[in-house]
Amino acid sequence: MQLQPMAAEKLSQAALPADAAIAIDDVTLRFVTPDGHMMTAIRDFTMTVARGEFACVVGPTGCGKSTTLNLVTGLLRPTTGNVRVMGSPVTDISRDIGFVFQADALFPWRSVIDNVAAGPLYRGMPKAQAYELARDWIARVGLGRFEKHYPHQLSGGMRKRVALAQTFINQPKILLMDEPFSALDMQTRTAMQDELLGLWSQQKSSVVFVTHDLEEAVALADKVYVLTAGPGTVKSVYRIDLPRPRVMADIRYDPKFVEIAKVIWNDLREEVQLGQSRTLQTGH
Amino acid sequence: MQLQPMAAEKLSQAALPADAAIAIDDVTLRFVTPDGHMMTAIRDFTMTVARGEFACVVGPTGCGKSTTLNLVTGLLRPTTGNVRVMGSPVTDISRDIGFVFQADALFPWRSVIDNVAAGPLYRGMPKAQAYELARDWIARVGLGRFEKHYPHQLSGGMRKRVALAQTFINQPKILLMDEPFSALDMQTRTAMQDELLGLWSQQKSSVVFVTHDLEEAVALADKVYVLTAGPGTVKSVYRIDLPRPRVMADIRYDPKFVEIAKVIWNDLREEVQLGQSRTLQTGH
Amino acid sequence: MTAISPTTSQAAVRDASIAVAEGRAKARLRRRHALVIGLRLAILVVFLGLWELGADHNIIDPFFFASPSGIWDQIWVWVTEGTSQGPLWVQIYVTLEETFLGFVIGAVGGIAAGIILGRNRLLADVFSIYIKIANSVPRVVLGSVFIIALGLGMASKVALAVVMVFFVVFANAFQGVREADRAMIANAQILGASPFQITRTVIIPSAMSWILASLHVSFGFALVGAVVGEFLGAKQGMGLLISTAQGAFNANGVFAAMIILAVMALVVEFIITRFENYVVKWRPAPFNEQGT
Amino acid sequence: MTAISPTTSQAAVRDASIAVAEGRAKARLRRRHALVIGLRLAILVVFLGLWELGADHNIIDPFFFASPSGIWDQIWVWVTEGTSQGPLWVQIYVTLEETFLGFVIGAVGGIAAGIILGRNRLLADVFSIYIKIANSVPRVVLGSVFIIALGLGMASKVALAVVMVFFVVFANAFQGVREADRAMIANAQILGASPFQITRTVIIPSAMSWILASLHVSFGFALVGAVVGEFLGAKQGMGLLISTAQGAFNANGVFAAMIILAVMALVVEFIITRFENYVVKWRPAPFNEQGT
Amino acid sequence: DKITIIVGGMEKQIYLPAVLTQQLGYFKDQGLDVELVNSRAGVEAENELLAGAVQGVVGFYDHTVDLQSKGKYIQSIVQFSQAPGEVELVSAKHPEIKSPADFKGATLGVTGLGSSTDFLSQYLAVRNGLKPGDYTLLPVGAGNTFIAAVKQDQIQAGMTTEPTIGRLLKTGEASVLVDMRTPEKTKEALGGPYPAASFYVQSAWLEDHKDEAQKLANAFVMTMKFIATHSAEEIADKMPKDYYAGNRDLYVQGLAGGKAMFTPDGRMPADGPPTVLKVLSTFSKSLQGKQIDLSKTYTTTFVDAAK
Ligand SMILES: Nc1ncnc2c1ncn2[C@@H]1O[C@H](COP(=O)(O)OP(=O)(O)OP(=O)(O)O)[C@@H](O)[C@H]1O
Ligand SMILES: Nc1ncnc2c1ncn2[C@@H]1O[C@H](COP(=O)(O)OP(=O)(O)OP(=O)(O)O)[C@@H](O)[C@H]1O
Ligand SMILES: [Mg+2]
Ligand SMILES: [Mg+2]
Repeated sequence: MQLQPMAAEKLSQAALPADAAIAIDDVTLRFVTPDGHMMTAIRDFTMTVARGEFACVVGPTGCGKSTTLNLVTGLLRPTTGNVRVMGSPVTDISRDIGFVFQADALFPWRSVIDNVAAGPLYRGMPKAQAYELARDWIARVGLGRFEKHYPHQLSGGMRKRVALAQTFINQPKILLMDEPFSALDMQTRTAMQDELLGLWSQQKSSVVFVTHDLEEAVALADKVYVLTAGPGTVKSVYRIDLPRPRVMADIRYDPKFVEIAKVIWNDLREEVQLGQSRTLQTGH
Repeated sequence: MQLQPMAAEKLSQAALPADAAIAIDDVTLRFVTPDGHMMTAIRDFTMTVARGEFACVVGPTGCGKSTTLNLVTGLLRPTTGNVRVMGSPVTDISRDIGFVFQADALFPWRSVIDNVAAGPLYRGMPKAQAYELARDWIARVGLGRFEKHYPHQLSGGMRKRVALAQTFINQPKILLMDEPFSALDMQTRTAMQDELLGLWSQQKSSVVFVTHDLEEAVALADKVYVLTAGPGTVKSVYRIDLPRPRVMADIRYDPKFVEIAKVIWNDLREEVQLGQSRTLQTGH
Repeated sequence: MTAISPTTSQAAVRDASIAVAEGRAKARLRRRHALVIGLRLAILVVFLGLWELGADHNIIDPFFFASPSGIWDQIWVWVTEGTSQGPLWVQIYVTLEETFLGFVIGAVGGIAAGIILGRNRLLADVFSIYIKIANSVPRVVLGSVFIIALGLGMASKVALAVVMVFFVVFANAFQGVREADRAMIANAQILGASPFQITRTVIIPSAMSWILASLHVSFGFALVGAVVGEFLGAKQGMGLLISTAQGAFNANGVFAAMIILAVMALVVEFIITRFENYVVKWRPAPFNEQGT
Repeated sequence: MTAISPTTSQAAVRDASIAVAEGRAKARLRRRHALVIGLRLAILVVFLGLWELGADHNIIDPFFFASPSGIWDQIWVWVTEGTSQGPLWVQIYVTLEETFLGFVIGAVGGIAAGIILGRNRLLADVFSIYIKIANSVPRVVLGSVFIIALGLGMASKVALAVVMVFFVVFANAFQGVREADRAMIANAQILGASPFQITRTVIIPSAMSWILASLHVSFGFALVGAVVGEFLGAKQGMGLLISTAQGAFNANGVFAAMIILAVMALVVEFIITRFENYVVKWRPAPFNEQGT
Repeated sequence: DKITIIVGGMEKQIYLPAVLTQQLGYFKDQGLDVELVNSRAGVEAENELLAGAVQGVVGFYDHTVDLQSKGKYIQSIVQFSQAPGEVELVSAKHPEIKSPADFKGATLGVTGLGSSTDFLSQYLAVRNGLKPGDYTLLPVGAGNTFIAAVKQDQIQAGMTTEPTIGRLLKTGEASVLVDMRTPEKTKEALGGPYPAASFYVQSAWLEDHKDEAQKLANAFVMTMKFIATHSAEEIADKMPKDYYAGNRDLYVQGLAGGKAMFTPDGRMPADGPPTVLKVLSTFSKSLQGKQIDLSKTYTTTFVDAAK
């Protein structure tokens, strides 16, 4: 284990602890490509998220970040290797999980409030209570005036906020988020980040957060995973030792933050350049 | 006209020049909300983009940025006011326009190369030539290995890059882009920005570029429009006088850039906070 | 105060011009509605006119193909004097009752079967072949089998209407379920929905436009089923009316009965369309028809 | 060299375990296929067995409902000795020809009408009411009208098959066009597509699963139309075979002919499914069935 | 309680006594609650009768013979007509056909294969020296489709009933070749009377319902007497208007021409059944090699007892 004298501690992947919230153990996943060949999306992938830990995943586009999240939910099954959630193998979709999809997955025939109330209603909460809770969350994401709107009547950023409220309202033990804030302006994004950190610390949930914004990753995470260009595997893991609670509006000006970000950035850039040169070689 | 002693010159909206590439003149657009009322999406909106000009639009989420682009394409019609493109009123969808949609609009039944070649083929280019061109553009966006893949077999960022290639290949005179790079990692994004600037300067096209990333806006634009929180209208317009050609990787460290960004940022922050407090008031 | 006055007047101008624009949009809508009605009537009048003329000049033999005036006379007689089987409305009622029962049973069965097989791959693989076999059985032959099995009463006509409706609705419900967006299903699953909840809140709404499309066409089919059933054997109903008229070389009677059937179908169609508009009110309008 | 060796062996281990996993997946697929075939056969055997038993013990009166063994004997006689109207294959050929022509004409017409009306709101508003009226006309009555207008030859049977197919295909094609994603249409427009190109490259592909769903059910309907037409008057064909068998109280003959029709339908169904798989190969598999 | 009777086409003149009885109120007079159901396909009617869903059928007598060959016993208890009421028409386009002997090479229209018209047509041909195979049979149904087939020259001659006959004669598109609407002419054509329209019931039912059968017979016999003693005009007046909505004159004319086929008292002519058996057994495959007991196909007991 290579210890580094600063906040960004590069970790080697140790043996998997048995009580991890999420444990992806040496997973390989292959897809069938259109010409009938197999394409490896992720390879020899190992990742652990302890209970209550906040992990961010960064990596070049198409490296397998969304695929990794889908493995945790059980929407995809590994070709080889194991995925365990809360200690037991993933067989079906767990009710403990919350997942903010990268693409839009709202129900277009339900208004904003019906979309947000869906989770509690599915889980058997009485109607009045569910709607009250939903109204509360809608206000928290700043859409109070749009309760009755249908998704197609909202802007891209507003839809994303509905999706966030829809997931947060369930207060999931495990929270998976796939670039949740990329469609938001800086101010709204900061507010949502604070909301997320609040939920996380209060719920003691385990979070896997995929983002392209390295600063966001460093600002939020306990641990940052840097993936290699596809087929994705873990290149390095950094432990972020910035003190908590963190205030999103200020943390960027913390010199320690800047230093950490720079280290990871260099690591990541190397990888992205590698990925690009590779596609350029094979691009005709 | 309030002239400022630095690169970010705040412009007042002058009379519309007759030869502007895009001229939105005092437009108001209202939608019917689910409860049957009318909702004003944008109000008294005036905007001009000269030929060969690069305009960026920033503003809080849901303020009407996408709506504005839709007005220019003719997909939406103003309730009152006029929209002129290349001097003539918008009646139908113009062939001179290229539009990168905020949401996914690829053809799912076409492979990457068929998607990218669609534009030239629609415009009557011979098949062989169109496919050669398409292959070229696919390589430029770094997807050489994925020519035969269908959209659902790509990651979110890869799909966005296909959409970029699909639009760029037509070399449109007027280029409208709605948060085109928000799903891309920093490195790919920089490469795409360079690609865009190259296309723009070589084609002398006029660009309207919507983004949440103020730094991106300042780095790219001749002119930055800051919109007010919905109902959207133009709050202020800044002329960015940074020298061209600009190199995306370096421009952020230019002290002039930092100064401009700060000025606009303060202007924008005010607006976003206003928008947030307003939704919080009306949120129950 | 002077600083505010220009803004106020500007806002007033804007509001006025919005009002004008909206008024114009409404007028356009009204004009379009009038145009549609006008065109429909024009087509009807031209069609009937040509028919009548053709019949008058024996280009279209009214003995075989009736004539609009003759049909109108026949309907008038039926309305005022009743038919040989009793009052006209009783015939309509009988047929409508059979049709309606058949339609409801067939549609509910088709939707249920479509959803169950659409949600369960194994069941689909095993049973769809038998559904296809059943669909290739000629309905007229089925009619005789039903009459033997169920008698000449209402049951056999209802059964015939059911088998006309079932397959169309089934095919669409099945495919509609299959087409449901996988991301949306995954989202519901993760939000905690049980398979039944997914079916109710994701699958059925997304298959709804498929199901509705099939309902539109299948009410007509149910009507056909009931009439064919009455044709094969009945004591009342529109089918018997047609059969009698055919036997008596009364082409006007045959066509008059068909027109009554068409009106029945249109009324129900109108109700289905109402229901549809209610159910899919969440749907985005196409671009260019949005805003005002 | 020693530095490389562990990596190589690790990769080899991975590749081996992938091969094992893929082999297991293939075996699973094979087992599933066998299960489906087995279940289908089981159902068939149980069904026929119960039928035969019921017939033997006169619970199901074979005079009305035939019996599997009797049906089999009848088919055997037809195959070996021919039918009273000539060799069996001629009857099959005649009916198949009528069905096929009717199916193609009806489907093409339905798709064309669906696309044209689906793309043009005014035409849709004006004409859809007339299509609905036409759909409520009982097909059996239409059958005699066709015989009068087109004669007793093939044309009237084809026409009857056409009207059975047209409405189902039309309804689905129309709705399929309406459901096409508006963002995708807008994108094509902006990329420079003419209205015709949009129809060809956006509308038709997105309506394809709608159209295919209707084709599945409507081939059976075309068959029904052709048979009913032959029922009303013909020199040859499966419908005449049924009608003759019915007239002679030969229940075995009626059911035997229906089974031959079912086999015809299944063969064509198989071809349509092949075509479908080819056309929609771009479609994502549902989650959980992806990867290997 | 209720008695349901299927009529193989209520508007057909050959089955006219059924509806006429209802119209005259004779069923009610007998204290019967009778319900008439229309079914144009004869097979449907027989199947219903055999399945026990209805008590009686008004249809052609020859079905009783045919069904006996299949082990099903039904009996005619009132005989409506002693002639088939069928006419072999010849198309005006084919004046060369002057008798059934000229059918060689022609296509003959029949209502359906295996129907009475099928057997009668073939019998006419064979009686005139032709062999099966010299001519072709084409099932064209009755009514409009028959007329269309004549017009389109798809059949050169064909057998049908009123009102199709009247219609074709009136337009001059066909003329009568063999008339089987009166007992005399039928005898001439077939060599004996041919009992056709009749009221029949299942033999098993008859065993247990002698009383109802008698009442039904009473009603029908009264109707037969009414027909015999009234003019075509007067009979037509009693019928529902829809039955002649096409053309009343034609209806009356047809009735006047065909009234003679009805029996005056509902009794089976003694030499009728053998003629039927002769015709059927020549052509019907199902009858070949079967022993038919004609006495089980009809009974005159009830007619005899009718007051
Ligand atoms: N259904 C599929 N069939 C074939 N290949 C697939 C499929 N789904 C994903 N892939 C491939 O798997 C790889 C990883 O995709 P994934 O969506 O996980 O990337 P990502 O890291 O989330 O990228 P982004 O940041 O752009 O969202 C990509 O190369 C993609 O082409
Ligand atoms: N079809 C519609 N019906 C009603 N309201 C609509 C409709 N489309 C958009 N709106 C409203 O118009 C406003 C502007 O939407 P728009 O999509 O232009 O926002 P935006 O600036 O692009 O936001 P974002 O940055 O989140 O993409 C929003 O308040 C939205 O609710
Ligand atoms: Mg992704
Ligand atoms: Mg937008």
